[in-house]
Amino acid sequence: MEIEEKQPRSIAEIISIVEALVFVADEPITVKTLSDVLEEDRETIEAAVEELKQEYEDRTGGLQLREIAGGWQISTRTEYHEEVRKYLKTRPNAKLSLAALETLAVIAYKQPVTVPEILEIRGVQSASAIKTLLDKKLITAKGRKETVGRPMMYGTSKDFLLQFGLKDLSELPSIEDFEDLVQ
Amino acid sequence: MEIEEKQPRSIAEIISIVEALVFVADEPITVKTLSDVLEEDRETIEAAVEELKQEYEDRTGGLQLREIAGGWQISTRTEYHEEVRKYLKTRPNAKLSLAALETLAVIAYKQPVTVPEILEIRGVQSASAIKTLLDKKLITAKGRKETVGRPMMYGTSKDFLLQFGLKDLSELPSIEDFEDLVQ
Amino acid sequence: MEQQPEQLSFDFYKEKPHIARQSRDELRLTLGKFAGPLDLLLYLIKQEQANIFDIPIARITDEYLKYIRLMKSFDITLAADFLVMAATLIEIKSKMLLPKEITEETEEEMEDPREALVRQLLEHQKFKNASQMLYERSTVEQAVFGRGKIESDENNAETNASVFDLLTVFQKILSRHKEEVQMEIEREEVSLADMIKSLKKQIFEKKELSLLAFFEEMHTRRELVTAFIAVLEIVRTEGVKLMQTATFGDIILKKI
Repeated sequence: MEIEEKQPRSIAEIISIVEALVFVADEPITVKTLSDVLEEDRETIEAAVEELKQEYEDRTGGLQLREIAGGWQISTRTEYHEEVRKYLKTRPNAKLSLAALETLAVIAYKQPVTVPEILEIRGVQSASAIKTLLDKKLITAKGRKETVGRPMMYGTSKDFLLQFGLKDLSELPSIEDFEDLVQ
Repeated sequence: MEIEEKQPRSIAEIISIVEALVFVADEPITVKTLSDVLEEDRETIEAAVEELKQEYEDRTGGLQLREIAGGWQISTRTEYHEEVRKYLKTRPNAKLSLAALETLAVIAYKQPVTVPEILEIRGVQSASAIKTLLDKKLITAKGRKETVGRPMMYGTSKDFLLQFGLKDLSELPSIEDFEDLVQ
Repeated sequence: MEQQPEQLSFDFYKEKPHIARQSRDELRLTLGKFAGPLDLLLYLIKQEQANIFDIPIARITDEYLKYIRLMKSFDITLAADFLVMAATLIEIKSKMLLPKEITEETEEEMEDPREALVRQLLEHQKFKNASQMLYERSTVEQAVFGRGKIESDENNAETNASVFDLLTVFQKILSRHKEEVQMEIEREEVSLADMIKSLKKQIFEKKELSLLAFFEEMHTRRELVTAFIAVLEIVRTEGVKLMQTATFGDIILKKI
């Protein structure tokens, strides 16, 4: 039997494999996963992803490569949403009610946060909004607070990052930034 | 009211939209469909597809555009099948069927619990779901019940806590937590 | 309670509530859907062109109560939170009316009764702005699409579960269980009249009926008792005979 010696891959080859893997992945694929599958170190993968991203930008085709929810994903460009929607016959997603959006904003910025704490900020009972957000998987339970009654704490989910196009929570503008807008 | 005149699209734009549509389609997309969605004639679409195909070939990236079953499709290049297959295999399969999820819910909330007791609650035989959960290491055997037949009792495992992001079982939402939300 | 249906879409700028003043003391509600009492307060403060750090509490309280009365007259069910805020406003107003005895020592400790409310309003305003940012982001995000299914995708009905799914599923099982119990209870409530009717029908159709088989159809003890009484009744009133071919054998109901 012949033992095949593995040739080290060229950077172009690594980029191509990265592209193939990002394409087949159902969810944004992390640099770590890519690095594990290719058995190449993180830095190599990171460089490859960056170059691929640049390539997609230079092409200005129908697709883009972007970082979202902690991983990389290929998706259509926003410019062509009308035609894509026409083909898929989808209407824009049902949007969240004002109450649900406000509750989501409080949870996003104050997580992990309990129902009484949300009430404090919103000044209004938020139970049904929380239920909606749970149903839509935008928030998840994040354990219990070690205080009287051990209330459930809530935080945002990965779907939240996906739906709002965020790389990670640190990409959220700081809540203090919204202060200037008061009045 | 102002009526917006639609600008005729450039060939580059048509190519981009074709790429976006081929990408989002579940099945190979036909020239006819593309022509209908874009409201451009067949010849224009055919030329655009051919140019896009040429572009993919020149790039020699991880993807190819190919004609299959009377339509067009983007797929990974065969050269990288090894890595793609490797990735698809290593993909953590955190997904559970509804039957498995139901069984897991019963075990989580009623543990330690025996197979006859699960049957009693679910009203359905749960043997194969229990096997799945054991395979995925989400549940473990917890000794035998001192009753007729000494049936095996099951409970959730440490992996269960990890996978559902729980510190311990007391962090499972209780029926009361849920009722607070439904009201 | 908060029972707003999910809207398909809304526009932050359009959604602003509007109370139009029709005459000197008549307000007209053109559009008013506040996410909560703090929203209403912010709106009123803006309407009055008041400084949020120096809220003319008497005027704002009056306006607030006017609005609440208006909502009531329109039969809009008011969330308890709106009433709590009304009480808070009235309390602040009365505190502000108290004559101030400013002495050297107390001056520093004297807290403006409006302070807590102002803090809450400012905090709320921040999150309102944040929610607008989220709204805009999701609008952009909805114009982006992922790839279609590819062959390697497993397309069986699988779910990616969270802890709350576990609870929801568990509750569904329990309620399914409850329904089953419910059905048994319903079956128990077969009346004697119905039982006789069904027994008669069976005998007249089949000419003869095994008593054992008939009793075996019963699901509960109460039904069994009813069935037994029905048999006695039918033997008494109708031309039906009880026959037993062997000791301890099956008893046959036979139409004469």
